[in-house]
Amino acid sequence: MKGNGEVPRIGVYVCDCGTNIAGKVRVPEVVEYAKNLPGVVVAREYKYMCSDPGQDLIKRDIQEYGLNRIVVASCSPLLHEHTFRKATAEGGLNPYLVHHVNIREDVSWVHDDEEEATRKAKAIVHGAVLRVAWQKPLEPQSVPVRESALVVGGGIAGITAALTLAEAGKHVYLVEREPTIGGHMAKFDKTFPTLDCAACILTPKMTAVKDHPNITLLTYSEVEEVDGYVGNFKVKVRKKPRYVHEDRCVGCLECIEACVFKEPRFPNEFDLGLSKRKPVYIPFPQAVPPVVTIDPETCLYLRLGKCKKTCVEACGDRNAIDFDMQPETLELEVGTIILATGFKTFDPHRTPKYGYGKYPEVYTSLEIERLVNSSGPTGGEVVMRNGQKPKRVGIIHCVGSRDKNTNPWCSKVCCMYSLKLAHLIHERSGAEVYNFYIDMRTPGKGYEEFYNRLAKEGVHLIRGRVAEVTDAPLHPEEEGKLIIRVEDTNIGVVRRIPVDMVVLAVGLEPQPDAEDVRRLFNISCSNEGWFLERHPKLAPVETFTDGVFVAGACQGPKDIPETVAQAQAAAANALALMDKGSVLIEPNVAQVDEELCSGCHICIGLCPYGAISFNEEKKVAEVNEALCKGCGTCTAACPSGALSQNLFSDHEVFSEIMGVLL
Amino acid sequence: MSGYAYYPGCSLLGTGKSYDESTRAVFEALGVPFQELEAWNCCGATAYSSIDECTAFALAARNLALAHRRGDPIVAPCPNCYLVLTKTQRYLQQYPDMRQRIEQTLERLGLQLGNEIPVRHPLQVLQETPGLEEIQKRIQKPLKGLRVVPYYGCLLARPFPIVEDPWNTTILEDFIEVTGAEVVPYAYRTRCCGGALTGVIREAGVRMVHILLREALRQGAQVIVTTCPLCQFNLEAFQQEALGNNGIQERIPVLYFTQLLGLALGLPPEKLGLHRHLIPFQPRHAILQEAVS
Amino acid sequence: MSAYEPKIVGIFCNWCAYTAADLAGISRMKYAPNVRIVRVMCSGRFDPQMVFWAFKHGADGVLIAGCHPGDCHYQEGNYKALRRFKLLQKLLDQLGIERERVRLEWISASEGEKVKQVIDEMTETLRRLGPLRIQETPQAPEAVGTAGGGHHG
Amino acid sequence: MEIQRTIKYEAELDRQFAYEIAQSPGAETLFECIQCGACSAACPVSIYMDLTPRRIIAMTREGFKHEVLSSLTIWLCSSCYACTVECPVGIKVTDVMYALKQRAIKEGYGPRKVLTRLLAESFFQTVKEDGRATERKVMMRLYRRAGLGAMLKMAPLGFKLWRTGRLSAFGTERIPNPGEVQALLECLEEQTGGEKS
Repeated sequence: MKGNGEVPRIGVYVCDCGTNIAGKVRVPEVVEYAKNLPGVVVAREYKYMCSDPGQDLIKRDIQEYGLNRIVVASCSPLLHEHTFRKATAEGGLNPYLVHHVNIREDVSWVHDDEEEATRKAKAIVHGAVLRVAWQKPLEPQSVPVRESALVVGGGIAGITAALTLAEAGKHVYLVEREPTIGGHMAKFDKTFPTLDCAACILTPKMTAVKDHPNITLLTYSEVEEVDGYVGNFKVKVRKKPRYVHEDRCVGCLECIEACVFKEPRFPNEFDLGLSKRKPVYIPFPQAVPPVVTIDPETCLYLRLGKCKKTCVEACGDRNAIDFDMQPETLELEVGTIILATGFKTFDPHRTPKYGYGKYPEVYTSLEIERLVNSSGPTGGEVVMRNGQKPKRVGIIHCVGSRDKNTNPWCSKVCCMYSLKLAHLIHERSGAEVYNFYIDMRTPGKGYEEFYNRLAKEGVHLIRGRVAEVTDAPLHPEEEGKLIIRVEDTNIGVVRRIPVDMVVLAVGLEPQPDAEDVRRLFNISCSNEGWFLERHPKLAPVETFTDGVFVAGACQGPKDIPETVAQAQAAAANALALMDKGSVLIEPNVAQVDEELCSGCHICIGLCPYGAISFNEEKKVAEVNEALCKGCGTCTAACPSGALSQNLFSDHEVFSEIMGVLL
Repeated sequence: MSGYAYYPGCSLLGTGKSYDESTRAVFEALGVPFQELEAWNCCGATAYSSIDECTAFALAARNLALAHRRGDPIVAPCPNCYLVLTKTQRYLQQYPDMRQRIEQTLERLGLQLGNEIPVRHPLQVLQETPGLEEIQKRIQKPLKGLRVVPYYGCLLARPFPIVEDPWNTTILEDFIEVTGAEVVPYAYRTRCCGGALTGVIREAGVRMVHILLREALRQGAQVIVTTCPLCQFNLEAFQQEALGNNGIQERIPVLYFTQLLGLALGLPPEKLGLHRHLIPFQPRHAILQEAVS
Repeated sequence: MSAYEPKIVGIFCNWCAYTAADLAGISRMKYAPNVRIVRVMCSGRFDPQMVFWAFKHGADGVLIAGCHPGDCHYQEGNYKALRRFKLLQKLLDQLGIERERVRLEWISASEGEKVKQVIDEMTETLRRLGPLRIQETPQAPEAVGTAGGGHHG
Repeated sequence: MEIQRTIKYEAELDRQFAYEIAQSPGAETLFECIQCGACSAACPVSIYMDLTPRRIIAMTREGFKHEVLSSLTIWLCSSCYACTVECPVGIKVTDVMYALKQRAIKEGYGPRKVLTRLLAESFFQTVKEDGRATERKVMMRLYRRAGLGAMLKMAPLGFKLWRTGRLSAFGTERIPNPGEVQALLECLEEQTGGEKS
C-alpha cells in the first residue's frame, strides 16, 4: 500500500514506435517481464502508443481492469508526457498517476546491441513500476496571464510579431537597441524572388508600429533584467539617452544642417561606413521613430563640453535637444515574451584569403545591398571606389559558411540573395557577373524559377569554392584586376577569373551577445549559439521557458518569408496563452510534513524564490505554492525528511533508482 | 637546460650549407645557447611518408626521443624538419595505437618518447632570445634602401604554423625591418616553391619558381629572403630556366633570413656562407656594398 | 555476460542534461548502455543519500548532470548540487570508495556530444576500477575481538 | 578520332578501397567531402594534374581504385598542405595523397618512370643505410634508375653546387650508429609488412 493508500493496480504500455524502438528493443520480452512485476495487472505492446488507438488502450484498461497507476515506456517524456497524462485523465484517473519513461532517445536510438538495449529497457520499466506506485493524485495550480507582451528586436520578425499581437488587442512593448526599427531588411533594396522593393513593403509596417495605440515603441533601448515567470514577467528596460526628446522632435532635420561639422565625416553605421554622417543624425530618411539621435562619441559638446550648439539654436522653441538627458530605466510587467533579436553577418576578416580589408574592391554582400539601394550612398549606382562602373563582378558564395574552420552550417539565404545581387548588379552597371557557388540551394516557392531566370539572363554560374582572391597577375589581361582562383568543378579545370569587384556572400551568425540574452531570458542556445527551440519540429517557436518564444533568425538562418511566418507563429502562441487568461502550473511543488519538521530553517535560505517561510506559531516551515517553482532543492536538503517535492518525493526517486539497477 | 638542441637536418649539410653556417653565426652573435643534437637522424621528410607513415613517424620520433633524453627543446631551421617533427608529435598523440608501436620499438633501442618537446624555428627562437628590441640595438650595418621580399614558403605557415595567424603574421617582415631593409609586399609569401618537383617533374617545378620570381621582380624587389633550404635552392638554382628561358634577363639573389640578419649585425660575409650562392648578392648602394664586403 | 559491465545511475536535470540526452538520441549518437537515467527537475534535487542508496542496490557509479554554472533553470540549484557533491567526495574518501565512481557534470541542452563522451568515459573508468567494493576495515588478526573496529583512514 | 567506351560497371569498382584509405591518419573525414573543389583551387600544381585533387577524393570514395592509383596526380603533389588547411570538412588531403602513394608503391602501380616515386625510394634506401640523406647519394641513386638523360640534364647544376661547396663529391653523411636506425625501421617493417626495398 503506497501513495494514497490504495493497493496499486498498474498498467504498463510499451511502445514500438514503429521500428524506432522495436528495431532495437525486443518489446514483447519487455512486456512479458513487466507482467510479472509487483502490482502490474496488465502490460501491453502497441505500435504507436501516442496515436488515438494507443491512448484508447489506456483509457479502456483503466475502466476494464480498474487500473490506478499507469506506466508508459516510449519516447522522451519531454515530447509526450502531456499526451499520456491527458489520456489517463480521460480514462477517469488523476493525470499525475501516470509515469512516462524513455526507451527511445535513451535506449533504442543510442545503443546498437539488441541484448543490451532490451536489458536497459527492462530496467527502466522496472524503475517506473516501482516509482509509480508511490505517485499521488495532484491538482495543478492555475495562475493568471497578463494581457501584455514584450517583443525584443525591431527587425521584420519583431515588427510582425508586435503588429499581430497589437491587432489582437494585446499591449506590446517593442524594444530595439538601435535608434530605428527596421533591422537588416531596412538596408535591402529588393527582396528575392519577386524583386519587390523592400522599403515599399517594410516602411508601412514600421509606421504602423509607431502609430499603433497598442504598441509602446522603445528604441535605443535594451532589456536589462527579467524576473518572474509565465504570465507574470517583470522586465527592466534601459533607455539610452539619444539627447533628443522623441515627443518634441518633428524630424525636420534642421539641426543636422546646422551642426558645426559642415560636412558629414563619421562613418554611417546604417550604410556600413560607405557613407558619412554627422554627430547628430538620422540613420536613414524613413527611420522610425523619425527623430534624430546625437552620438555622444562624436558630438563635440558631449565629448568636450565645448561647442557653439548650433543644433540647439536651429531647433529653436521646439526644444527637442537636451544634452542633459540621462539613461532611464523602465519597469514593465508582461505576460509573454517574444525574442526576435536577429543575426549578425559573418566578418570576412576571418577569411583573409578573400582579401577583405586588403583590397578596396572586395565588398560584403551587405555593403553591396547598400550600393544597389536607391536610397543608399551612391543612389543605387553600382560603382567602384574610383567612381567607375565595374566591367566584371565576382560573387563568392558561402563565405564563412559550410566550413569547419569558420561556421559549419549553411546560412540558407546566401544562394538566393547572391542571385538577387547578380541580377541587380548587372541591371545597374551592365557588368558581367560570375557567381561561384558550392551547391546552389534554392528550395522555396518561386525560388528555383528565379534561379532559372538568372541563368537565362546569362550570369556565369561556376560551381566551386574559391581558394583565393589575389592582385598578382600571371597574364596581361589580369593586370590591375582582382583575380579569383577556383576549380570549375563541373568541368574539372582550375580557372583564374579577373574581375573589377568582388562580393563576398557572407553567412549568418548568432548575434555576438546572444549568450548574454539567452541567460537574461533563461533559455538555451544550440552549440552554434542560435536560440534553442523547445522541439525542432513540433515546438519551433517555444523555448524551454514557458511564456518565452523565439521568432526569426535568432533561432537560425531564415529568409524574410520564413521569418514573418515564424513571427506570426510566435505571436499566435503568445496569444493563445494570453487569451486563455490563465496557465496551469506543473504541481511539482514542495510540501512540508509538519509532524516531521524540526524547524531548523535550512530550507528557507536555500529557496531561490523565497517560497518557504517560517510559521512562528507552529514553529515549522511553510511553502507558498504560488511561489514554489518545483526544483526540489529543499527536499534534497531537509535533514528530517519533512519536505517532499510532488512527483519527485524521496519515495518516488529512490524507488526509481532501485528499480533501474536491475 | 644546456641550450637548444640544434637539429640542422640533411639539407643543411649539403645544398643548404650556408643556412647552417649563418644560423650558427647569428645564434652565436646574439647569444642563443645551442648545441647540435648528437647522432640525430634524417627526419624522414616528405619522401618518407610516401613509403610508409609508421616508419616515417618512427624516424622523426627517434630524434624527439634523443632530445627528450637531453631535456632540451629542439630548434630546426629547415621548415620541412620543423613540420615533420611537429606533425609526428601531434599524430602520435592523436593515434595512440601508432604511438604504442613506435614507443615499444624505441624502447628496444633504449630510447623513450616522453612528453611533448617544444619544436621551434629560429624565427621563433630569435624573437624571444634576445628579442627584436635587443637585436635592433646590435645592428651595425643597417641595410637601408634594400628592397626585400619576405618569403615564408609553405611549411612554417601550414598546417602547423609557427604563429597563431599565418595570414596576418609579420614575424619574418619584422626581422627584415630590424635590419633596416624595406619590406616589399608580396602576394605569394606562403605559396609553394615546387618543393622536390623541380628535381623530378621539372616543368611543373620550374613554372612554380617562375611565378614566384616574376612577382618578386614585378614588385621591384632586390633580394628574396627565405627560411627554407629547399625554397632557397629552387629559387636560386632554377632561375636561369625560370626567368632566362622566358626572356627575362634580370636575376635576383635569394638569401636566408639569417644571412640578411648576419650582414646587418656586421658579421663577415664568408662566415655567413654568402660565397656559396650561385647568384651573388651585390647590392647597388654603397652602404650595402660595405655590408657584404 | 562474461566480462564485467558496470552499472551507473544517472541523475539528470530536466532542462539541460536530460534534454541533451534527448538530443544525443535524436542525433543517433551511440554510447555505452551502462547508464540508466533518472530524471529530476533540477540537479539541486540531488541528495548524497541517492548515491549510497544506489550503491546499496548494485550501482557501481553515479553520474549527476545539470546545467552549466549560471544557466540553472532555477537560478542556482546546480551550485547547491556542487556543494553537496564536494561534501560527498570527502565522505567517499573516508569510506574508501574511489572518487571516480561519482561524477558531477555540467551539460547544456545542446551538448548531446558531451552526454556521449561523459557516459563513455565514465563507463571506461568504471570498467577499469571493477565492481564497487567497500573496503573492509583493515583488521590485523590480533585485533579481532576488539569490539567495533572502526575506520583507520 | 577513336571513340572510347567510358561506362563504369559497379562490379569493376573496389568499394573496400575507400574504407581502407579512410583508415589512414588524416583521411578520417574522407566521406564528408562536399566536392567544393577548394583543394584543387588552392593547389599550386593542380594545373598539371590529370585528375584534380577533388576528383581524386570523389573517385577514392566511390572505389575507382585503378584510376586513382595510376593517376599522375598523386606523384605531382608537392606536399605544400595548401589543400589541407583549406578543406572545409577537415580532410587532410596531403595525407590522403601520401596514403595513395603508399598504396600505389605497394601494389606496383604507377608509371615506373615517375621520378617522384624513384626519389622517394632512393631517399628511403639512403636513410636506411646511413641514418641521414646525403643529397649526392640520393640523387645518384635516383638518376641511376632514371637514366642517363635525366642525369646529364642535372649535371651542370651539380657541378656548380660542387664548386660552391654545397654538394660533396665523395663524403657521405652518416650517423655514428646507423645500425640503430636500421633496427628501428626493420622492426616496424616486420610488423607492418612494409616495403622491403
